[in-house]
Amino acid sequence: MFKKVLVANRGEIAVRIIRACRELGMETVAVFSEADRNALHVRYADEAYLLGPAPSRESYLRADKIFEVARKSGADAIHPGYGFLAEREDFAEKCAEAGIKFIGPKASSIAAMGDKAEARATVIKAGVPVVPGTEDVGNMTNEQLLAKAPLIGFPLLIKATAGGGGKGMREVKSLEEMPALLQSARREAESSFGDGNVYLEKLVEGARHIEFQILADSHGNVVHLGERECSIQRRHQKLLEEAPSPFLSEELRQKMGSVAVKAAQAVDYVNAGTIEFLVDKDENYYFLEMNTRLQVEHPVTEMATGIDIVAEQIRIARGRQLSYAQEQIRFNGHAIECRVNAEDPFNGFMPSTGRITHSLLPTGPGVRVDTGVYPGFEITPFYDPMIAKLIVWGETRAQAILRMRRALEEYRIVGVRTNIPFHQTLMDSHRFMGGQFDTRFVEERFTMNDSAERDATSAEIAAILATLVAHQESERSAHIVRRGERDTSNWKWVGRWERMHR
Amino acid sequence: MFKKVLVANRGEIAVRIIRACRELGMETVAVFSEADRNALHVRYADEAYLLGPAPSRESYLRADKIFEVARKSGADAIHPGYGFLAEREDFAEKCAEAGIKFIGPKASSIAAMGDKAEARATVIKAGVPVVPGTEDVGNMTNEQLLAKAPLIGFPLLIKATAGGGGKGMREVKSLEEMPALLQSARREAESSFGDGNVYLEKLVEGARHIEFQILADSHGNVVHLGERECSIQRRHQKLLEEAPSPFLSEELRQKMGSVAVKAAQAVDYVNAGTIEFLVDKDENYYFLEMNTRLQVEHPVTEMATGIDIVAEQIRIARGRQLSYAQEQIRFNGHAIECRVNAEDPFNGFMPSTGRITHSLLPTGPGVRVDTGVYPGFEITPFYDPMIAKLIVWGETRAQAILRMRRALEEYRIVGVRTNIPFHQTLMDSHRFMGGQFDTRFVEERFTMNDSAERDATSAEIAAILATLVAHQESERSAHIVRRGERDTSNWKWVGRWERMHR
Amino acid sequence: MKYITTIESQEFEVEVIDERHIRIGERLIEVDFEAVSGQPVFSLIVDGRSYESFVYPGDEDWEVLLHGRQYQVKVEDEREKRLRAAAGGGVAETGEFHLKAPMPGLVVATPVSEGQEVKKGQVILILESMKMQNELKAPRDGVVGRVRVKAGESVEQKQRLLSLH
Amino acid sequence: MKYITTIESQEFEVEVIDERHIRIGERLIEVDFEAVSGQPVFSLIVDGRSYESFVYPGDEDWEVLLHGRQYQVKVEDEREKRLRAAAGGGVAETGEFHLKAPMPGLVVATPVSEGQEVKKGQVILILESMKMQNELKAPRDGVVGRVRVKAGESVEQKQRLLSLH
Repeated sequence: MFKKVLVANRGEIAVRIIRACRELGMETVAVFSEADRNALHVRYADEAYLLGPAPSRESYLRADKIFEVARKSGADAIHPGYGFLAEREDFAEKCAEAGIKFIGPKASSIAAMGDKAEARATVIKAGVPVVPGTEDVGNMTNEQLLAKAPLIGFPLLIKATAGGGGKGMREVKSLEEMPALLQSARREAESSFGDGNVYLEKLVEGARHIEFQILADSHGNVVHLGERECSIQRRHQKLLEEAPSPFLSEELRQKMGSVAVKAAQAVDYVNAGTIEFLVDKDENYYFLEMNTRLQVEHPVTEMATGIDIVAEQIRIARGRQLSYAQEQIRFNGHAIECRVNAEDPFNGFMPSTGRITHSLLPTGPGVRVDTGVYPGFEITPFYDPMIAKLIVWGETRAQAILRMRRALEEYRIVGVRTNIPFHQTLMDSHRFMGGQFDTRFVEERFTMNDSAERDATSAEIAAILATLVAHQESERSAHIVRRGERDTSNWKWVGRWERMHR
Repeated sequence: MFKKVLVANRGEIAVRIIRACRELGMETVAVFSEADRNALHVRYADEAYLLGPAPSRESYLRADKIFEVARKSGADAIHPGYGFLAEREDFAEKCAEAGIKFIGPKASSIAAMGDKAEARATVIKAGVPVVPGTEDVGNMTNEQLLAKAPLIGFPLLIKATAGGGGKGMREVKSLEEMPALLQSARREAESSFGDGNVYLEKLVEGARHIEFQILADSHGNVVHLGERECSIQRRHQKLLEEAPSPFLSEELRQKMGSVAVKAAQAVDYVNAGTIEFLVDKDENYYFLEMNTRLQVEHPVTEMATGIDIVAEQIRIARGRQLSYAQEQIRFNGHAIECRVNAEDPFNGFMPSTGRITHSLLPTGPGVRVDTGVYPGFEITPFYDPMIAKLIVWGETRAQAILRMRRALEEYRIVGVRTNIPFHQTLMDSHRFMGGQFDTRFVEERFTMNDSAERDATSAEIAAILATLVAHQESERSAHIVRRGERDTSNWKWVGRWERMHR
Repeated sequence: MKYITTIESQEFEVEVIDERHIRIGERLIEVDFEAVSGQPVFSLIVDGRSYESFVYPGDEDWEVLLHGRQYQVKVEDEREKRLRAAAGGGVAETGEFHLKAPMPGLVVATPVSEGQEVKKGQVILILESMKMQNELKAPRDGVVGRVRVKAGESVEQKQRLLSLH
Repeated sequence: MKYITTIESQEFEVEVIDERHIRIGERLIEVDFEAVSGQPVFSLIVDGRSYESFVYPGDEDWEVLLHGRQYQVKVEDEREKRLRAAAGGGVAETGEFHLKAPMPGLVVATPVSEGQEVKKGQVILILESMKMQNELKAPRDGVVGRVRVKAGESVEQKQRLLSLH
C-alpha cells in the first residue's frame, strides 16, 4: 500500500492531484522543468526535483529521469495526470517492473485503447458501434492512408493514433489537400505524444461530442458517473464542458452508460477512464475512443455527482473496492466548466505569453477554480495554453449559466490575454442557452464582437475610458519632462532610484 | 415585485449579496464610504454611490443617506447584510414607509428579538428554556444592574441589548470589577450599534454555542436547516464554525430544531434568522438570542444542505413560498468555516492594517472563499478585521479537517498579518479533532506556538531561511553602495528612473 | 483638453475639464475614475453606474475590453486630428507590411518565398507555440519581400519574420 | 560569509558559500532558494524537500512563519557576534520603553498617569481599531513617564503614546 505519490505532470492538474493526495494524508513529490521552478505544483508538494530544460521532451517526457526521482525520493506510486506520459503503455509497464504503483489502468488496457485503431477493433467485437474509418490497421504509411481515404469518403478526419485533446487532428475535405495535412498532423502528434502515427475516421456531421466517465476497481466492479457534453470545441480542442448534456434523454443516458461500461470491460479496465462518443441528431451514437486517464474536464462530473474522482483513482490504485455502486450514484444539478486559455479571442485565438501581473479569482457559492498560475508567474510558450478551469454548479442549467456569467465577469487576469471574453460571448448566445449546438458550432455559427449586439451606452463608456486613460498618459509624460527640466541637481533622482531598489 | 436591490453593507457580505442578486437576474446598487471607493462590492455592483467619510457613523450607519441613494437609483429593495443597520427596527420600518422592500424580517420581529430582554421574555412564554438573567427589564441603569447582579450570581455576562457578534459583551467575575466593565461594554455597544443599552446573563460554564438556521416565508411556513457549532471563540468572537456539530445526537438535533422553529413562530418571523443556544455538557440547552438577519457563518449551512440562503432570502422577500419543506432538507457531509481576520495571532491577536500586496487563494474541490479584499486593497482601521471566510466541505468531519489544513497551508495573504496560523494550529489540535471543546477552549486550553510541538528539522529550515534572507539583504545594500561608487556619471540613473515612470 | 475619440465610424467629442468632470458633446458629466491596483484595469463610476474595464495601448489605437466586448478606440487631440486631416486622411494601404512574431515560438514552415504573390488571408508562416500550430496570414494582397527566418528556427516575440509589399 | 543564527537558545552556524550552497555546522547543503513574486514569501528546496515561508524583518530579529508556526530568528555575522560578546551580552532590561501605536486608531482611555508605578501585563492604554477595543499592556514593571495622548485622540500607526522607565 503506497504512501508517497510522485506526480509526473505540471500545471493545474499537478496541483489538483497534489491536493487530493494531501487530503488523503499521502506525501507528494513534484517534478519540474527549468521553466517551472516557481510553479504552484512545486510550491505545494512536499518534495520537488528538477527534471531538465523547459521543452517537454527534455523534461516532462523523460521517463528515465522520472524513475530516477522516484528512486531518490522513495515514491512508491506515480500519478501521470493527463498528456505527457499518461497514455504510454511502456511507462505503465516500467512502473510495474520498478515496483511502483501506476495510478491508472494496466499497461495492457492502455495498449488496447491507446492505439486508437486497435481500440476500435476491440469495441466492435464487444458490439459497440463505431464511426467508419481505418479500424483494422495501425501504423499505415501515407501511401496506404491516401489509398484508403476515398473508400471512407470525404470529409474525413486524420487523428493521432496515440492522441487525445485534438492534437495531431486534421480535417480533410479532399484528396488533393490530404498529403500536406498528413504531414502536419504527424508533426504535431510526434511533438505532443512522441508518436507520429495517425489513422482516418469519417467525419460525422452535425454531431455532438458526449463522453461517459467510468470508474473501475481491481475487484471487477465498473460504474459510470454519467455523461459530459463536450461539443463546444474549436479546432477539435474542447473549450467548454457541461454535465449533464442538455441533449440526452434519460433513456439514451442509461443506454449509452451501459455501453460505456461494456467498452471498459472489453479491455478489462481498472481505474478512471472516459468513453467518448459522437451522437448525431437522430440519437445514433458511435464510439470514438477511450481515454485511459483522468480528463481535463473531470470536475464537471465531480460537481454533478459529489464524487472526488482523483481520490477514487488513488483508492482504486490502493486496491480498495469502489465507494459507490451504480445505483448509489446520484446526479444533482448542473455543472459547467470553461477552459481559460492564454489566447486572444479577438486576434484569431493567438496564444499569449508573458508574466501575470495581477489576478482576481471569482469565488463564492458554487464556484470552483482549478489553476496552476498566480500573480508573478510567467506563462511560457513551452506548454499548453490552458491556465485555469472555471467550474460552476447550479441547481438547473439556467442557474449554472447565470452563475458562470457572473464568475466570468469577475475573473481578472492581467499580463496575458485570455479567452474569457469568448466564454462571455458564448454565455450570451441564444443558441448556447437553448442547447442548440454541435461540434461545429463555434467555428461555423459563432462570432466574437458582433457589433450589432453592442449598445450605444457601452460604446460611449468605452470612449470615455479610452480618453481618460490617454489623457492620464499624456499628462504623466508631460509631467516627467517638466520634472526633468526643473531639477538642477539630478542627484535627487539617484537617491530615489536607490531607495526603490533597497 | 422588486428588481433592483440596494446592498446597505460593505466587505465580503456585500459581495456575497451582490452575487446572489446577479445570479437571480436582479440589478444591484452598492453604497460606499470614502475608504471603500476601490472595494470589491463597488467594483462588482451595477451602480455605486458614495455615502460619506470612512467612520461607519458617517457612512454605513447613515440611514438617511441610504434612503437618498435608494430614491436616486430607483432601488426597490434593500438588503442590510449583517451588522450596521441589519437589526435596527426603525430602519426596517422606514423602508416599509418608503415603499422599499426590506430583505429581512418585519420591524416588529426585529423589535421583539432585537431587544434581547424582550426576546427572552417572549420565548419564555412560548415554553423555550433560557439562561437566567435580567429577562424582564430593558434599559436598566448601572445602579439597577449592579443591584440585580448578585441575585443572578457570578460569573455573569454583560451583553449589549442591541448586540450580536460578541460586541459590547463583557465577562464579570465579581461585583467590584463590574462598574468599569459596564462602562466599557456600553461604550463598545454604542459605537457598534448606536445603542449603549446592556443586560445581564448568567455565565453557563463548560457550554457549547450551537445555533439553528431558520427560514420562514410570508405564507406561514417555517423550516430549520440544522445547526451550526460555533464554540470556537475568543473574547466572545466566533472564529470557526462547523455544520453539523460533532456534539449533537440526532435526537437532540430534532428536539432543538423544533424548539428553534417554535421560537421563530413566537415572533411571527419571516425571512432568514438564527436561534442561538447554549448547550451544557449534560445536553441541557438554553435559548440565548435570535439574530434576525443573515449570519456571517451562513455558508457552512449552505455547504451542508446545498441551499443558497441568500437566494432564499430574496425569494422570500418577493413573496414566494419556501423552496423546501422540512422533510426535503437533506444534510450531506461536513462543512467548516475559518474566519480569516487581519490580526496577528503571535502578538495578542492585535489588529493589523495595511495594503495587501499579494494574495493566493486556496481553490480546488470542496473549497469556497468569500472575501471582499484583493491585492492592492488597503485594510483600514475603520471596520471589522474579518477580511475573508474560508469554507470547506468534506464527506466526513475528518475529511473536512484534512481539506481545511491543506487550504490553510495554501492561502497566502501578504501585506497584513492574519490569523491563518491560529487556524492551522487549531486544525492540528487533538482536542479540536476529537470534538472536545467548549466556548472557553481557545482562551483556556489552547496556545499558539507551543515550542514542544516544533520539530528539529523545521527549526533548522527556519534558521536557513532567515540566514539566506538576511544574507541577500546585506549583499543588496552592499551592492547599492558599490554601484554608487563606481558610477562616474549619474545621468544613467535618471534615465532609468524616468523609464520606470513612463 | 479636448479630444476626438473614434470607435469604428462613430466620433465622440470628449473634453477633460478636471479630474472629476468631462464634457461629452454638450453634456457635462461627473466621472469617478480609478486605476485598480496599479494595473491596466480601470474602475469608472458615471451617474452612479459602476463600470470596470481593461484598457490596453494597441499599435495605434486603445483596446478597451468592457463586459466581454472589445472596442478599438482612437483618441486624438484636436491638433493631431487637424494634422491627420491635412495629410489627406487614412493610412496608406500600400506601404510595406512587416510580419512580426506575435509570441515566442518555433518556426514550423514558411510556405511562401521571396517574390511570390499572395492573397489576403493566405497562410504565410506557421509558428508553433504552446504546442499549437499557429497559422499567420497575410493581412492584404501583396508580394512577399525578404523572408528572414526558416523552418526549425526559434524566434523571439516581435521578431521580424518576413515582409510584404 | 559566516553567520551565527539563533532560535530561542539554539545556535546554528551557517556559512553561505555561493548562491546554491551553504554549510550548516559540518554539513555542506545544496539549496534552491527563490523569492516568490517579489514578495517576502520564499520558496526553498533542500535535499528535494520543498518549503515555503514568510520571512519578515522584526525589530531586531527575523520572523519566520513556516507551516503555521512562527520562529524568532536572530542572524548575526561573526563580527557582530564578537562585538555583542565584548559588550557583555544581553540588551539592558532597564532602558526606557516607548509604547507605540501598533496600528492607527482612536485612544479610548489612558488608565495610567505620569509617575504611576505599573506591573508587567498591566493595561496602560486602550486603543480602538477595527471596532475592537485593544488593551495595550506594560511589557515589564516600571514607572510611567510622559503620557503623550489622551482619550478621544486619533493616532497614526507607530505614533509614540507613552513611555515607561
